[in-house]
Order: sequence, then structure tokens, then C-alpha cells
Amino acid sequence: MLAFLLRRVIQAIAVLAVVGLIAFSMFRFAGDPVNQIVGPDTPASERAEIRKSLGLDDPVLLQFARYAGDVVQGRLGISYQFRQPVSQLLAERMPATLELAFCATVFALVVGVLMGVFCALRRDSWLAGLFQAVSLIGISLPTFLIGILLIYLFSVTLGWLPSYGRGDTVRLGWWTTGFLTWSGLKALILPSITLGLFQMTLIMRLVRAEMLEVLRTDYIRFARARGLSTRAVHLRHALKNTLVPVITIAGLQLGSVIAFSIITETVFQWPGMGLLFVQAVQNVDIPIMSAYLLLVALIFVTINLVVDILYTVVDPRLRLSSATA
Amino acid sequence: MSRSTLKILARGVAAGAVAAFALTALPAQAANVFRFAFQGDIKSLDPYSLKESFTIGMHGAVYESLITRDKDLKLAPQLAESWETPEPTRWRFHLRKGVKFHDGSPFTADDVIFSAQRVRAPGSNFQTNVPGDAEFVKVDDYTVDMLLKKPNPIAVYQFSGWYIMSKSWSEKNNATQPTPPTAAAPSYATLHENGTGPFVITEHQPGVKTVFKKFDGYWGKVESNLDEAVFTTIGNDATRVAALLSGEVDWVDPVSLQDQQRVNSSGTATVMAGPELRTVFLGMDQWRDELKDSSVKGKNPFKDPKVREAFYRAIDEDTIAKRVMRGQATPSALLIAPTLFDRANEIKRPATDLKRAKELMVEAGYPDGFSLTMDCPNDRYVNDEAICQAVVSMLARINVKVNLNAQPKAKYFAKVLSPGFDTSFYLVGWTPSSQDSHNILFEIAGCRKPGDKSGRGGWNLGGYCNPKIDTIADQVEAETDKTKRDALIKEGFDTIQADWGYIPLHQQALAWGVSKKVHLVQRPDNMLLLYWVSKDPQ
Amino acid sequence: MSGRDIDAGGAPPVPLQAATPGRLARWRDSDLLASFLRSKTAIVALLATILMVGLAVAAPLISPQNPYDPAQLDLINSNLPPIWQADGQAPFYLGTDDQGRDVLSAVLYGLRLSLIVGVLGVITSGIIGIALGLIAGYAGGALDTLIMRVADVQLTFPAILIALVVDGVARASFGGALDVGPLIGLIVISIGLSFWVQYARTVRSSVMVEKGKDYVQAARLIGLTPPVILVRHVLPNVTGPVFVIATINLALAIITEATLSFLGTGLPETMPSLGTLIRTGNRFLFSGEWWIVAFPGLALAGLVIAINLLGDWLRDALNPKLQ
Amino acid sequence: MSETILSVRDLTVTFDTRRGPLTAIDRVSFDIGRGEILGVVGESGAGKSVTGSAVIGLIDRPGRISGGEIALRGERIDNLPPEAMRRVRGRRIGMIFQDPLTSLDPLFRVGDQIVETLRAHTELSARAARTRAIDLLAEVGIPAPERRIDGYPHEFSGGMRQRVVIALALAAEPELIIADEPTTALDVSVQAQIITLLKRLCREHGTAVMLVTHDMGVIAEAADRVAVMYAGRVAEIGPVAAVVREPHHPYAVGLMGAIPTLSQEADRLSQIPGSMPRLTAIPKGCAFNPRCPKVFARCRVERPEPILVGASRVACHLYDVTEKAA
Repeated sequence: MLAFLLRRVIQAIAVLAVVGLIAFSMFRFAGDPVNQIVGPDTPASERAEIRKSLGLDDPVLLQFARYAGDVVQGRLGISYQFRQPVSQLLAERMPATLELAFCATVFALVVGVLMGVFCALRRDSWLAGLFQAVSLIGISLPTFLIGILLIYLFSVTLGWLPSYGRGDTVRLGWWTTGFLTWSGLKALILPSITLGLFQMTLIMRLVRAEMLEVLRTDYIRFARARGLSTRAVHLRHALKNTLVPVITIAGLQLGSVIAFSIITETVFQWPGMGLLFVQAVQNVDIPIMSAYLLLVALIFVTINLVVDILYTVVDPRLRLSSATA
Repeated sequence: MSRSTLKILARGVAAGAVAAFALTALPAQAANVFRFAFQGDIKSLDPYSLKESFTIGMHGAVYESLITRDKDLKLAPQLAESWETPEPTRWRFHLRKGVKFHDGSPFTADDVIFSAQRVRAPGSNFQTNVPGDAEFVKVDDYTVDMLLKKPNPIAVYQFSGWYIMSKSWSEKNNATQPTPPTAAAPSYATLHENGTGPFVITEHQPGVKTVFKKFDGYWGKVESNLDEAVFTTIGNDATRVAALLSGEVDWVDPVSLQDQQRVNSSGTATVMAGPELRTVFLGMDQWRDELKDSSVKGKNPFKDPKVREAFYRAIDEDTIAKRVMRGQATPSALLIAPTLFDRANEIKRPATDLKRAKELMVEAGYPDGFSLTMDCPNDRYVNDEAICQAVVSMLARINVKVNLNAQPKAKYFAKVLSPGFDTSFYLVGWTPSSQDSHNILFEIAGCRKPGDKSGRGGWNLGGYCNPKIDTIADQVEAETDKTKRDALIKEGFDTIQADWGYIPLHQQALAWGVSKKVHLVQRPDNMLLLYWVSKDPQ
Repeated sequence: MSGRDIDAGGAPPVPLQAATPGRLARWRDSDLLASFLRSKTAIVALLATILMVGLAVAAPLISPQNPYDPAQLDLINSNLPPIWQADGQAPFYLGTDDQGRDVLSAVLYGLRLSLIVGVLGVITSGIIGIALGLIAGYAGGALDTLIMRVADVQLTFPAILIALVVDGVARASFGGALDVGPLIGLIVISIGLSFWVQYARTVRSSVMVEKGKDYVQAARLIGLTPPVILVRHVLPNVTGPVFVIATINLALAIITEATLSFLGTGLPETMPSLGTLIRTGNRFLFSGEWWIVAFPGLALAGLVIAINLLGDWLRDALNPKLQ
Repeated sequence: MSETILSVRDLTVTFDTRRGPLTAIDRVSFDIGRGEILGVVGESGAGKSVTGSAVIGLIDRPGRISGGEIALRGERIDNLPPEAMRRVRGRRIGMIFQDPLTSLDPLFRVGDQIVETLRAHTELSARAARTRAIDLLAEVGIPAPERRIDGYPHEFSGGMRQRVVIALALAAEPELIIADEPTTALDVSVQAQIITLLKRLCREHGTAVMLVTHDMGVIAEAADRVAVMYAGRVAEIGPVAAVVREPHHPYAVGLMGAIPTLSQEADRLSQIPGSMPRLTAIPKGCAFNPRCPKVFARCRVERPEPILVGASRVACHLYDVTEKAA
């Protein structure tokens, strides 16, 4: 187990290094940051000077080496537009993104699993058909359009839910949370649905297909032949077996949930890292862009690792230690 | 996890929630809070860091300048009670007494001298707001002289953007220099303010939210009845309008053109659509000997005034103003807004004439037209990309095939402002920062010369050049007699038009969405100034 | 005895008989066509897909207007509602947008572009993924590890991030305006680079199963080279799952292109795909000019749903366990 | 014959498909007595497993019992409501599937699966159920049951898993066990052990067994009586000695020739050319007539009813006395 972990950690570091290099070398092409730093009537000579002092004239590899050195020492640089340490900006924005991603994932998992189970168990009912049809909307319309439609319906027309932002937040140490206020909870609803809809559809369809397959397995037939109640057969045996692959997929999807929050955060003006990233792209704020991509890579690699570990916990067949029982 | 642990946890969460409600519920009740949203954000609280209208306006709530501009954009006293020019190169300012900074320290001449030095230090984006060669001299604690090398009638025209900072506070917090973009650590002044204005900033999360509160120790009377103002960035057009329509915010800027009718019919909010100072125009590369990305090889069609005239006459600005801008634009003959130049209405816009345009193309030797690339921002000006698209289809009628390269402003400006000005045909909007025509004649229409560090022609991206303009610009700068000065300016603008040097399109209208509960002042420079904002109490 | 019992390492014996109802079902559904005809959804989905592909192919012939030709756009005709509303005008049956562009024509041409981008994107990702999967699975060892770790790196970057980066690089290196051809190429590459991992993983695992089988060993013994073995013998065995992934990815690719246009890296407004049309159209939602976004939205949703349903059916039909 | 445990009369199972109903089991009748093992043999697709599923009430849609009766100790069970039928399953009828590797839920400990079954049918406390589970494991010959009870299925070998499956089937002391190819998936050496175990347990508990297999060797070794099925019908049924040694139905005659191929799939019988018809194309008259070496005109028209021939009942016109007389 320790060797396994160690190997994964080394791989993770390699992945991060490669992501860093790719991201960094490509950002050079994303536009000229100097125009964002200074106002429009700054003379060209001054622009050139700033460009030089930022080291933008140096070879890419040198710039990267300098950057990597800083990152290792925990310095992510200063944002060009905010004139603040990137690490501090990201730390401020991270709770918003993580809370949103968490709610979206919970929404996707709970609703997706429930609907998927229903569709598998009552596969011929009209409601199952309806669920499947409705769920397709989640993957057939772009996220941003769904978000705007939700705002139009629930904020503008009905006036029930806020259209932007996190509402009131409560500070717990360096973390800010929207879970503890009424307005904070209300503000989470629409963005979570928007962000989670795609995953929900995915999970629902996965659960349905997986469960249909599990229901045909011998051990489910055997469980029924043993006279177990339908409830026990479906919810104990079938569901648990269904969830093993679903956990993997859902876990791996968490990385893309965080990435896709870029869109949701833009639509709902959610003050998270995705919004920061989009603003950074628009303003060619290279330190933020690099740090964001590194962070996403880090989160992803971590999730990957956790999912692997979780997998062995749920599925006894993969438990290495039990092989000698 | 056992059941009892769960219970304890649940209780803990519930208690936390109750406490949080109690904390957040209290201050919101009594205060008169103005909530407002803009498409961009307040990037830094350092008043010398970024020259951008909205940011300057926000800084204006907490910082003050010697001379400000009133509701009609006329110069007005603020921290200077009065000023005079005893001789053409000496300006004397009499400072207001009894003014306190937000940290309680008094405002004196030392702060002015300090600010004059700081605003012109490297890293400041406002270096040109104060004449670079001016020397500031303290006469006494409440009198300051500004000594110029040569007479300059408009020396104080940009003073309204030069906010006065506290010397002692800046020294104490190690913020005596503007935060340069290359700084390894953020300056204290980036995140904190200490002005003399009627509001203080109590919370500032860059890119998220900024909270203003009334400053009780303010020296003057304030029109505003606000206790608190909360600023949020909302970048997405639809979300911003939704927030206004649902009553979550009281003010938004901008309201996109197509949503204005919806806002006006909402019953709770209206669109304030005054004329803006910014002029949107098209520029043509008259510099290169061969256009980039064009079908014409070996020569530059834009060097022929006939081609420039053909373009001018083919583009139907009236239809653009009516359809693309939905009437929210004023077609313009000049590169400057008419409010900024008194004789503006004497210059008329040449009429759109498709037939003449086609003839001109034949005369110029391009009966079958040609192709070229047009650069256009898609997130900078009102409906910028739509305007460019309309231009493209209008030019198609004189057989000019335009490849439209519409990009976000970061990429767009990076391209057109790159050394060598990489563009053949482009759209730009311009507000003279001095609010004076000289700026146009100097920066937009002045000849570009390699190695020239004066900044002349700095935004003349197409390299239009008529030496006569440069002569006029220099005369305008030194001329103190308004009539003579206006005549010179008019001659300059006439020359640009006769040369078909630029294609001015329009002044776009401001588009503030304002709740009916709110009363405020809209100036053509598009600055929201909180001290003129009032809100009906609940 | 117990010693042997504990050792559970051996492969399970292949069951000689499936449960009887399954076998019965397979009798009935022994061929794809029969299963297809049995599924009403599949028929409807296929008809819808064919219809839309047909419309897309025939767009230049049946559209009232060429929405890409700026000379045909007239601002006078801008913002007209669909024909059945009070101000509607022929031939703008579904109304016009703010440039006077006919919505019907724009949808037809947009369908075409979206399909082109989607299909090319899927083909690109398929080629990359299958090639790498075959190599990784057949070669094994260090090469396999390398390819799979690259896959991990790639997974870190969702399509939209890759596209933002690729787009930035390309625009900067080519400078100036990109014609629609290179732009489509860019988006196709972005999609190709985002979706190949799934193919690679599927193909790799199939190859690892297949390569131990007798026929591959036999092919090796008679002296066939690895590429020949891979392409001629192993590849045909993985077409089923690859085809299923391709169908579902096609829908995903079309949606991804639409999302990219929201972030400003999609196709230009002058050459709109369905995604671009929705992005520009959603600005007009609040103003009541709903037709600018509604029709492209319906077309996109219809296309994606139809393709998805086809993919679902295909997956079920090709999966013997689900019959 | 002793007390009848299971009595099946004219059982008919139909699968409703879009091409119309298909009859998978066509008027099948047989009895099983207390402590008796009835072997059911036939080729793949003959309807053996469907018969077993029908008895325990596990015919899944689109299949259904469309005719006949199933009675357990004289009490009809084919028309019980689902919940009542559930209580019969496991409690009164146990079932053993062909593949021990897939019969156990891989995510649950072996003991938990036994305890769960016990508690579904008895009032035992969790502790008592666990003790009983250990006893059961010991009874089916699992060494060190108090330790192995906490193992997961993948930690057991195939033979051991089949023992666990048998323990599960026996857990609630059912009157009848349906063993559907219980040894097919096992090594030859383990097959004999399992069959012996099954036989011993049934003798001890007096349980009736319906042993479904295509392996005549297993039948010969274990069964008391045997039913030969072909295309959803019983061709011949009788004491194992009679049917094996002296088969009457031409199909049974062919089938018995396959006994020496003990461990092999008897899918195609070398002695009989052709293969079993698809359900969609069952010939008129006797289903076996296209392959029958002794076919005559009546076989193509009229379906033969079972006739008592010696100790067996045979569904063949050859043995119809009236036919012989003609």
C-alpha cells in the first residue's frame, strides 16, 4: 500500500511539472499583459520598459525556470491586475468554488442516483421515460444557456432566488462559507443546479445502465432466490454493486466539475476561482492563469488518488491486504 | 459515525447557523444601502494605479482632488478653495482648511506636494494628469504654487483625476511610491484607502465586492443620503440586467441596448441614456507601403484618399445608429464629442452615398474591389462587434471583402498596439482624458515619428499624417485666447475631414440601469459618483 | 484442499450457458437490424439525425439567404420576428437577428458547421486515441506507462481549458484574422486533444485481452508484423465500443464547441455555428427577441438528443449482457 | 413413492415478444417426492432452466406462466402474490445456480449473506443467526468456518464457493432445492465432491431436489428419477435406472449415447443429426420429428401425449398401443 501511494505521489508530481510547463509556455501567446497593466495613453517606450522589467522578453525556458523556482518556494507571484499575491487571491476564491462544486456534486449524485435507480427498476414506466427525456436536456443545451434560462425564470420572473453572487457569507478562519446564512444557501441553488445538471445526467444514465446490468447478474437472481425482500435485493445488493463504478466516475468528474465551474461562475458572477481565471484570461493575467491551472491539476491528481483509495475500501476484491487472509 | 455524534454535529451546525443569522441580520435593517454592479471591477484602491473611468469615479468617493468637475463637467473647487494664475507660468492654489483624512490626520500643503511627486513617479498611470515639468512649492500650510516652464492654459484640466493622498499615512505604510506592476509585494495602498472624501471603504475584495460607508468626519455637506454602498462586479450582460430587474441591485452599467426596453417596461427601473464623451471611429493604415493580409500587393490602397472617401461614403452610419445601436448613438462628424468643443456643430458629416463610393473605387483603380482584414474588439464598446459586422456588410456593396477579426479586448489591443501597430483597418473608441480637443490633434491625428518620445501620434494606429495638424496642435497647446484657440481647433478638424483621415462613427449613449428608488447624477464622462447618489428609504 | 481453495487467482471458467431468458432474448435479437426495428426510439432518432444531416448538407440549396455573405445582410431587415408574428416578413420565416441575418438560413448553415466540427473532432480524437491505445496495449511496458501518464495529464485539462490555450497559441502565431477553415481546424484539434483518452483506454484494454488470444499468437507465428496484426486482427474486435464512444462523443463535441463560443474562442459571429448563434442569441432573451436564440437552441438540442439516443441504442444493442 | 413435495401439472411458460408469444415450456408435468432427486436433462435451450425458474417463481418479463399448476405439498404456489411467493423462496424452496463464482454478491461477506438469508425467513437474533451460519458452513464442509465466515467470496475457491451457495440454499431448511447445473462450472474433481455433498444433505434433511443438468453422468450418479426434456416438452420421465439403461423415446436413446462424454458439453449429439429447433420454429406434431430416425406420418401432425411404458412415461407415438395395433 505504501509503495502504491509513493508511486502515485511521484507520478502526481511529474504530472504537475508537465502541466506547469505546458501551461506556462502557452500563456506567452495569450496576449500582451502590459496593455492591461497600464492605461491606454501610456507611451510605447514605457510599455517596453514594463515588458522588460516583467521579464517577458526573456526566453520561455528561463521564464519558466524562474517561475518554477518561485512556485517551489510557495511564491505564486503577484497578479498583474489586482497587484496582490496570487496565492492570497486564490485562497479567497477557493471556498466559493469548492462549496459550489460540492453542492453541484451532491445534487448530481443524489438526484442522479435516485433517478437512475428509479429508471432501472421501473424501466417501462412513463415516469422513467420522462426522467430520461428530461435528463437529456442536461447534456443537449450548453451550460450557459441553461444558467441564463434559470435566472430568467427563478430570479426575474418569479423573484424567488438571487441571480448572482454568494449572498451573505460567514468567515470561519480563512474560509468563507455560504452554508450558514439563508441568503447564502439560496444563492447556491441555481448555480449548483446549472453546474450539476450535466453530471447528474451522466450519473443517472450510468446508474441506470449499470444497475440494469447488475440486476441481470447471478448474484441478484440468487439473492431473489434466497427469498430476500425486493427492498434488500435492490437497495442493498444491486445498489451497492452499482455504485462501485459510479463512485469512480463521479470522483473523476469532480475535476471537470471544478473546471466547468468556469462557465457557471461567469454566468452567476460566482466569486470563485473559475471567475478569477476567466477574468485573468481576459486581462492576460499570467500569474493567475498559471496558478489556477496548477491548482486544478493538483486538485485533479488528488481526487484521482482519493478515488483509487476509496475504490479499494468499497470493493473488497481490490483490497490488497486481504489477499493473504 | 454513530448516531449521537451526528446529533452533536447537527446541534453544532444549527447553533452556528443561528449565530450567523443573528450576526448578519442586524446591520442590514436600519441602514440605507445602495447596491450597484458594473461589468468590470475596482482593481486597486491606489488612486494612481489605473486610469479608467469607473475606477476613477469609485476612487472619487473616498479621495478628493484640488480641483474637481461639477455635474456639468465644469471645473469646480474641492480641496483647493480657489486658485489663480498670478503670472502665466505660476498657478497658486489656496487650500481648504479643516479637512481631515479618514485616519484623522489634517490635510495640508505637504500632502499636495507629496501627491504631486507620487502621481508623477514611475508606476503611476496618471503621470500626464499633472504637467511633468511643473514644480510644486509650498507657500504656507494652506497655499501651494505650481511653477511651469511654459504657459499652459489647460494645465489643470486633468486635475480632477489627481487625487490627494496623505503624506504621513503613505510614509507610515510604506506606500510612498505607486505600486508598480512588477512589485514583488503588494502595496498597502492597493488594498486600503485614506482619502478625505465623504465615504470610507470598509471592505475590499478585488473582483468580488467593495463596501463603502459614510465618513462621519467629512468636511462638507453631502447630497447623498446613503449610509452604505455595496459594489459588485457582474460581468455577464444578462445576469447584470437580471439582478437589476429582480431588485437585487439598484444600479447597473451598462445595460445592453437590446435590454433597455425590457428595463424601461419593468416598472421598477429605468435606463438613463445620456450622451457619452467617447467617440467611436474607424482608422485605416496609411503608413505601410503594402497592407497586411490584403489582396492588393505592392501598394497600399489606403494611401489614396479616394479609397478612404469611398469607405467613408459606403458606411451608412445613420443605419448603424438606428439599427445596431437601436437609436442609442449620435452620429458624429468629429473625433471628439460635441459637448467638448463649442464649434462642433459647424462641421457636418459627409453624406452616405453608395453610388459615389462605387465611382470613387473605379476612379482609384479598384472596380472589382479588394480584400483586407479588419480588427475589432468584441467586449470593449457598446455592440462593438455588431458595428464591425455591419461595416463589413456595407463594404461588401463596394466589392470590398473584409475579413473580420473580432477579439476580446486583451487580444485586440495587444495586436493593434504592438510595436509597429499591427492592423490595416480597425475600430477604436476614444475619450480625450483632458476633455480637450488638443488631445485628439496630438495623440490621434498627430504624425507618428519613429523614436519620438513625446507621445505624439501615440494612438494614431493607422499612421495618418498631415504635418499641418502637428503645427496646429502645437499652436493650440500654447494659445490662451479661447476664440483663437477654437478657430485653430476647427481648422485642424476640417483638415482631418478633408483628408478623409479617419471615419468617425458616433458617440455611444451611456446606458445606466437605475432603480426608480434611486436618484443620481449622470455625467457624460460615465463616472458614477456616490456623493450624488440618494435612495428613498424603505 | 484448503490451500488450493484460498488461491482465487485463476480466471473464472467461462460460463457455458447464460441464463435462459437471456438466451431467448438473443434468439429474438440476433441481429442489429432486428433490434433496431424493435426500438421505436432508435428509428425516430435515426430519422431525426438523417433529416438534420440532410438539411445541413443541403443548406446552400434550400436556405433563403447565404448568412456568410455580408453583402446579403441588410440592417433594414434586422430583428424581424418569425413570419407568424405581426411584423414577420417573407422570406424570413423564422425571423432575423440584429444584423438582418435570416435565422432559418443561419440555423441550417450553423447545423452544417456544428456537424463538421463535431464529426471532424470525433475523427481526430478517435484516430489519436485508437493509435495510442493500440500502441500502449500491444507494446506494454514503458511505452504503455508513458502513454497512460500522458492520458492522466490530458485529463487534468478539460476541453474548454485546452481550447482556450490552443486558441491563444494559434491566434498569436498566425496573427491576424483566421479564416474559418483554420479556425475550424483549431477547434477540431482542441476537441481531438480533449477526447482521445477514452478511446485510448478502451482500445488498450481490449488489445490487452485480444493479444493473448490464439489467433494473435498464430498471426505472430506466421510472421505478420505488429502493425498488420494490430490493424487487421485486433482493430476489428474493438470497433464496437469505439463506435459507441464516438457517437456519444459526437454529441459532446458539438456541445463543447457551443460552450467554447461562450468563452469567445468558438467560431466567429460572421460564420456562426449553432453554438455561436446561441451565444449571440442569448443576449436577446430578456428583450423578447426570443427567436434569435430559440431556433438554434432547438436545433442543437434536437441534434444532440437524437445522436445520444442513437448512441444509447447502439450501446445496448452491442452489449450482449444487456440484451 | 413417498409424500409428494412438488407437483407440476401442464406447466406452460410463454415469452411475449413483439413477434408474438413464444412458448418456451409446453405442458410439462412431473412430481418430486420427499428426499427424492429428480434429474432434468436436455440440450441447451430445452427449457430445463426455465422450468426451474418457473417453479421458484423467478420468470422475468417478458416471460410468464401462461398455463398449468405448480403445487408445493399440495398447495398452489404459481399464483401466489409476489410477497407471499418471496416468503416461499429461500424458506420452502432453495436454489443453487450453475456458477458459484457469480452467485455470491462480491461486496458482502459470506457470513453476512447467510445471516441475511436466515433473518429474512426466521426470527433468529443476529447473534443466533451468526452461530447458525457457522454451523451451516461447517455442515457443507468449509474448514475453519468461524474464521471463513468473515471472508469475502473472492477469497474462496470455486468449489468452496459452491459449498457456500449450498449452505445458503439450505439455510432456512427448505423442502425443495432446485439445483441448476450446480457442477457445470467446476473442476471435474470438485464436481463429484459437490454432488456427494448435495446427496448427503438431502438425505439427511429429507429435502426434495430438482437437479437440472445437461450432464448424463451427473444424473446417473445422483438422481433417483430423470426427466428428459426436448424443445420445452418432457420427452420421457422415469426412474434413472430405467431411463439410462433402457430409454424409449428416440431422443432419449440418442441422449444416452452421450453419457461417456462425462464432462463435455453435450450440445450436439453425434448420434442424432440436426439440432434442436428455435422457439420460433417448433415443428408441428412431435417437436423431435425432423431429427427422429423413426419418424412416421402421425409424428408430423399430432403431438404425442405421455404414455406409461414400463416404469417410464414416454411422449412418443411409437409406443401408442393403438398405433401398434394399426
